[in-house]
Amino acid sequence: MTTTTRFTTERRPLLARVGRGLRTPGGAIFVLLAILLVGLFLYNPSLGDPGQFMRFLGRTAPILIVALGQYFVIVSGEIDLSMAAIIAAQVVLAGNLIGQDASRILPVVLLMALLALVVGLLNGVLTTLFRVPSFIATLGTALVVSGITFYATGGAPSGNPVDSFREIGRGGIDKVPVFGFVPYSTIVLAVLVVLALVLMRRPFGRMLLAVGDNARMTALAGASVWWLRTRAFILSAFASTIAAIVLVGYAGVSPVVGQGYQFIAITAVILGGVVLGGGRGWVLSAIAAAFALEVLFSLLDFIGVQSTWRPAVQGVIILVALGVPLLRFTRRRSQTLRSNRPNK
Amino acid sequence: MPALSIRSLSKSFFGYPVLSDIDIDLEVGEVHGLVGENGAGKSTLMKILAGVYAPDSGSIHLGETDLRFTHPTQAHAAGISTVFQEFNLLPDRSVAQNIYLGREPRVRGFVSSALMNRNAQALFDSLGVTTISASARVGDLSVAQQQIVEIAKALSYDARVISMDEPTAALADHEVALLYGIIRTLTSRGVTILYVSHRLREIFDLCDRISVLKDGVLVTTRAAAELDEQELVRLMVGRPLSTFFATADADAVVGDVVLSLQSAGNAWVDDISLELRSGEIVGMAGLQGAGRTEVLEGIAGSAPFTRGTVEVAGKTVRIRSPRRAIQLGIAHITEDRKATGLALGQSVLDNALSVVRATTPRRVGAARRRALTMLQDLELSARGPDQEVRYLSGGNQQKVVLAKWLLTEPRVLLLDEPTRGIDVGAKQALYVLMRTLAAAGHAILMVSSELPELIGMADRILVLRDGRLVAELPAASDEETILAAASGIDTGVAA
Amino acid sequence: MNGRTAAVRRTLGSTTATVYAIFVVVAIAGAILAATAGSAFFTEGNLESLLTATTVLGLVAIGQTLVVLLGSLDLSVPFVVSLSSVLAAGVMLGSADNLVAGILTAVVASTLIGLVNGLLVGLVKINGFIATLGIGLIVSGYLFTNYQGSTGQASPQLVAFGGLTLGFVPVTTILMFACLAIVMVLLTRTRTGMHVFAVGGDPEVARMSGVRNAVPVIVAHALSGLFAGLAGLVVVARLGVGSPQVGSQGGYDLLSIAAVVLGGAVLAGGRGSLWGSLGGILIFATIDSILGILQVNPYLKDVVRGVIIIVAVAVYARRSVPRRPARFGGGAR
Amino acid sequence: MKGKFVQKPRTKTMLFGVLGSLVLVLTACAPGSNTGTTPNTGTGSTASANPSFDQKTFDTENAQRTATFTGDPATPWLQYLPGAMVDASKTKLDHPGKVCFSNAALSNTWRQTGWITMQQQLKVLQSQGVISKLEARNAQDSDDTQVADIDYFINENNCDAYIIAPNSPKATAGAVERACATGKPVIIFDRGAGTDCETSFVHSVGGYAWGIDSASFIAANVKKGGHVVALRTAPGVDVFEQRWAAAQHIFEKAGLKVTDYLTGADPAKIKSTLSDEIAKGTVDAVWVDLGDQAVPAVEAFEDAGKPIPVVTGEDVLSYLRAWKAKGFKGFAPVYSAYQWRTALIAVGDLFQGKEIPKDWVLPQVPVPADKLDAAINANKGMPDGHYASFGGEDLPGYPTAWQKP
Repeated sequence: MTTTTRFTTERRPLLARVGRGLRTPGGAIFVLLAILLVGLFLYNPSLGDPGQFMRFLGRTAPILIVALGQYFVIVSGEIDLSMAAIIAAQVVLAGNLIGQDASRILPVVLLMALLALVVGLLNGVLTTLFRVPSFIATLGTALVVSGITFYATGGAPSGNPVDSFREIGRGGIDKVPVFGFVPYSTIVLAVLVVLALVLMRRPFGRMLLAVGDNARMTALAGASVWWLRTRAFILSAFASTIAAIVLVGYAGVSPVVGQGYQFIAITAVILGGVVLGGGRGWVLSAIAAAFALEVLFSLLDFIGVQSTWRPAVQGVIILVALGVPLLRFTRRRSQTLRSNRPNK
Repeated sequence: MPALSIRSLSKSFFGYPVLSDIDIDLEVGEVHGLVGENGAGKSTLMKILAGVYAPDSGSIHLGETDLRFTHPTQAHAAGISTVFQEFNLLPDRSVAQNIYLGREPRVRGFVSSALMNRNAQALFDSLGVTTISASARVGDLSVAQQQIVEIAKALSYDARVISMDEPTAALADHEVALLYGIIRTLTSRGVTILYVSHRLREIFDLCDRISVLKDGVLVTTRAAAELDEQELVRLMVGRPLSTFFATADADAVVGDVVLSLQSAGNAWVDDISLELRSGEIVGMAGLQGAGRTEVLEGIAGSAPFTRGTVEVAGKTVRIRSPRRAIQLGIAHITEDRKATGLALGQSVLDNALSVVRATTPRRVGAARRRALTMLQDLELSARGPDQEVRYLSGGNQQKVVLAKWLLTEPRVLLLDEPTRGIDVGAKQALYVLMRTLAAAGHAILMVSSELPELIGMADRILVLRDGRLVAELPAASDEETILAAASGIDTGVAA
Repeated sequence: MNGRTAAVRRTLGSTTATVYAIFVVVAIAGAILAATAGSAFFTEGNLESLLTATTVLGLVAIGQTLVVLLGSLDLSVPFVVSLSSVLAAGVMLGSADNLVAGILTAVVASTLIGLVNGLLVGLVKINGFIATLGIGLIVSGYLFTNYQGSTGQASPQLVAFGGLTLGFVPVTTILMFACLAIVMVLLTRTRTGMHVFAVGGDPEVARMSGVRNAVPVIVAHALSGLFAGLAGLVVVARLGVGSPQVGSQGGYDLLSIAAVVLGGAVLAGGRGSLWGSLGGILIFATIDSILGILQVNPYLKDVVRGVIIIVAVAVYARRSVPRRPARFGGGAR
Repeated sequence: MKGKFVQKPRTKTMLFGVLGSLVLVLTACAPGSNTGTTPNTGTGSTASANPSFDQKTFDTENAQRTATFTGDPATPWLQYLPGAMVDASKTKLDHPGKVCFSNAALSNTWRQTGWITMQQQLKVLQSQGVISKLEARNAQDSDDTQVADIDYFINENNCDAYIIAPNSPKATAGAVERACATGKPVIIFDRGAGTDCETSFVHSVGGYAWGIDSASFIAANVKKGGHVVALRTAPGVDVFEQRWAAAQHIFEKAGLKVTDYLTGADPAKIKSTLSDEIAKGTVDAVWVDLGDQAVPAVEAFEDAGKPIPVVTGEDVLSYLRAWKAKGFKGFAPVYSAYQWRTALIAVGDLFQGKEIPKDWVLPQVPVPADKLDAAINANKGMPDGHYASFGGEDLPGYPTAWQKP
């Protein structure tokens, strides 16, 4: 299809763009989210109270942050299966090294950052320079990291870090106008989302999309593809780490903390209209999708659906989110094929 | 009674006729040459025969039967096979497995590899080929051998008619001889060959009759004996060179050397020495696989030279990566827009800014502003800067590619088939633009398979053959001379 | 270069050969380490448990190999294993008469799930990773909702069968090898099997040659389900009961993929071998057994596994570098 | 132009037909489906609906809770209830014996504490020349692995005795019977083995007692009609099912309104679950079937700025310390961790020809408020994951062995 309208620099009216946006998967998710939220408020009016709602948002922060990290990797055309392992490792680090000594917070956090950097770098280099498929590379690093973590803790880590450190996951600012109570975790989330939005508008972000779309072209454009993707993995590792910090604050140390987060994150990112294989998708849609999932899950709890159905729901969502558009696509394609038949 | 007759066949894409009212008869057991310049419609005709495209009108008759294909397999079934330029082989599978893919011979319901290998071997024996083992892994074969496997595969469909598209493009001379042998064996068995090639010498070596296409129209079909090379070339070419091309204005100044290669080379080209001055447009001619693209890739650092020296603006440089080349002010507009030129899923603006973002992120702000005006100056027709480039026409996509490179303010522009797949209007615009760029002091090295284009645009024309520079011709040399030099036939004109 | 000599060179340096070389090295190292630990590695007892360990994962990996050869994945296997186990045990309820019914239920259900995977990947063209992840999650939801903890009771014959051994070789292992042989025949002696390689290698080439690409995709996924189901039956035979967690406990999804890749298969498809996958599993099983004998903390197993997978795949990746044919010498890049 | 095969809509509909029907078929009939109570469906769950509730066991354990045990209360790990004894004359060895230990897992703090105690006890028995070595295999919560481990021991055929801590009783029954068939002594501890071929079954009173202790405390401290939130770790694990079954029974008798959730012991899930409950209405008490779940529960109330109601836990220090620090109404039922050393002692006795109880029931003394300080002081310097009933005060490694993180 070719458009013949003359090129104009001014963009089309906001409303029109929003209208078109909402018809894309990445936009539709916001509609879905709105619907789910309405349902949530109906089943649990108490969440209508801003303070309560912010608390709710606050406790979903970790998974949203993880989804944010996964977004960078997926949009660059790769996948990161090491996030849960990193979360576990970081939670244990925080719990065991900080312990009850507040003075250790800074050094330990620095150490955690270092670990994130190393693992992210490793994932990236293995995938790009050593051409190990990211699925395998990150799976491998995940095995190594979690293996070491559980070895060090004998299998059942315990012992929470000092409360002052956990405040970031538990505490918040009270008596805020409009919101009432604002958990720190929501602030962390907000900051990260803004940073992500900025980053995706900066050259790095745009090139990341380009790499996911057409790596060869990006290389010929003078970008270093390996470093772009590696940075995506590093970002993902850092996201896991921040999620871990919030999580250890919110929930404390436990062997199962963060389990399965990466698959929820992947689900969310895909549900947010981000194409597996890269090059397509808006970071905010991914976040919205992650939040929509969390809302849906607690909605199911309120309705009284057995929590054991949760994975099934997740599965159906994945298949519908991917299946339906594809079905539409194949049908359209078959039509174009027919139009190419000899016309007589 | 002809083996295959094509009757008033027509096909057009997006309203542009590429074949109009073609009539060709292929006699049993003849080698029928099909020649013509790029865009003359050769490959479209082949794809129709192969069942890849369906014709808009006209018909194909195999003996009595009227053929109409909607899928390649039907063409095979009808006994028409095609050997395309790009191989349709699985490198990880054995030769026999490739040949019989989809038709593996079965004994009592089970595929018999033994039988398959035997058949394949028999096939090769019948072609007089001894160097290929049916059980060898295709990935381990040489290009020539793979080419032969392709032919064997085509033959294995009991093809009565086999059409070959530039089968020698990737072959060295001694390998070509092998191919000749095979073709003669085939014809001696009554197989008809439709042979497409730019290499006139091959055409004359092989073909009994020759059909000449020009701009989608059949010029003539004659016995090879009635023709000589000059005559054939004359038939192929001779398009009206009107004011279609933007000619250099008289006071255009050719400045000093910005790029020079001394006996540069790598795995694909060798001993390349050339000079490029600011303000001039240098054309590069050559046949398929002569190494034109490779020269550009060498300069642009995507397939770096491993020998010789490169100087940019008088300073010796080692260009090991595209990044380095770009920093040196070299822009490489690649041949395959979709694969290497654009990120189709990204917006016009994102594509236009991609190189600047990748190499000089600090300048993005300024570049964005310039990009918008530039895209307007290029008269891009698109909904706006946010539109995905996949929805633009070829010409407009090419404009985006140009914009993305011009935004880096390059000294040297390497253009690889810049007008491929874009409509006449866009071409015209592009020619004008190239002139203005040259006038503005850019140095342009342009590869094109469209000789009129080269002749019309270039201030001088370099000719490549088999990875080496074989001639440097002055502006406005005629197509005969160029073709002669490129295909290595001796017309006494070639340098 | 000449095709034949290249072929020879290739078999010598072939990935499968490498895999077994690694296996031998690991085994020898194991024997030595075990000896130093005052225990023996090549005892019938240890070999028996080593083979037992390879059986279940082996069955799963057979199916996984097929799917990976296509360039797809099957992440639903662990849940299919569990499902098959609970269905079988649930139907048998310890009675001899229900043996066949139980086996049939399990096998049919498992194959059906594999079939759905196949249809989603082959016809709807959903990415295999996503499709099987989705189906897997659905099945797991069904499992954890309807079953809590071990359930049902295997028929006595099945349990007896599970315990049978020829010398130190468990009959279930022999069954696994039988399946391996059958699939080997499928891959080398049937069109569908050969088309698995073709579609995995280059769908477009396959299509141009008249292959109906959906067929091998669907068949391979269905078989992957089937073999996961058989694995579930073996589990029931060993445990005597069905368990909704047994699959996820075994981590068969990632382990089988890891084994297949360690066996030299390329995730992109088209390249790989059953023998390679088997080698991969043997390597894992040997490592487990060694670390077990040495009483090393089991969590270190994962570390070793992770390192081995990464290193192996990195080495394989080095090997396969597609290059355009060079015309002139000295163009090494 | 890729002339793909045309997808007829028919194939699509067929496809989703298959999908749908499959789901239907599966959900319709679930052979051997053993769903007990349906979790988190509010009042929907009643004890009578709980298949794993067994009145007879309930009564026995209820009695055993308060029964008097044979032996010195100072060394509870040696105490037992009078009953059938095992003749040890056949099992007597004239040399130090090798013990093979198939361990279900070390994936929670209770098991880790017990495992340390066991290793310290081993040192003693080795120095006494009773046991030569202990070869242990960790099945990492996998039935299949544990069966393989047990079979490995049997195949290797160099064990003088087996200790088995089953992962899930039914699944390991077959393997345990094979172990019994070797004629060597087989000691089962912690969870049952779904068979009675073993030489002796070492365990503290049991899950029902645990549930009765904790639930009765809530019943006593929450007014009739009060709302109890019950946090369950995992379905199908007999220990937890028994605790829950008993508690559920008590709650029902006491006329309390119970909402139960499956949490997988994930603190994040626990906190969000409770936050929602708190948001929805009042929570008068929280009952947990595993100590680790208590602290996140308490935090949920703190974070919501609500007063902490009755929250039961277990004798894990993290809970005891939180209980003391925050001063809410708490109660710590105990599932004695020292049974890990008892299992080894049992083997030692058999090697020495000392008879042991066939069913070795160990005392199971909960920690009520008045014993809290004592329990905490007795375990100063121990990590949060440590259990007060570890029972290793007299062992050589005490206290350092239990203090490593």
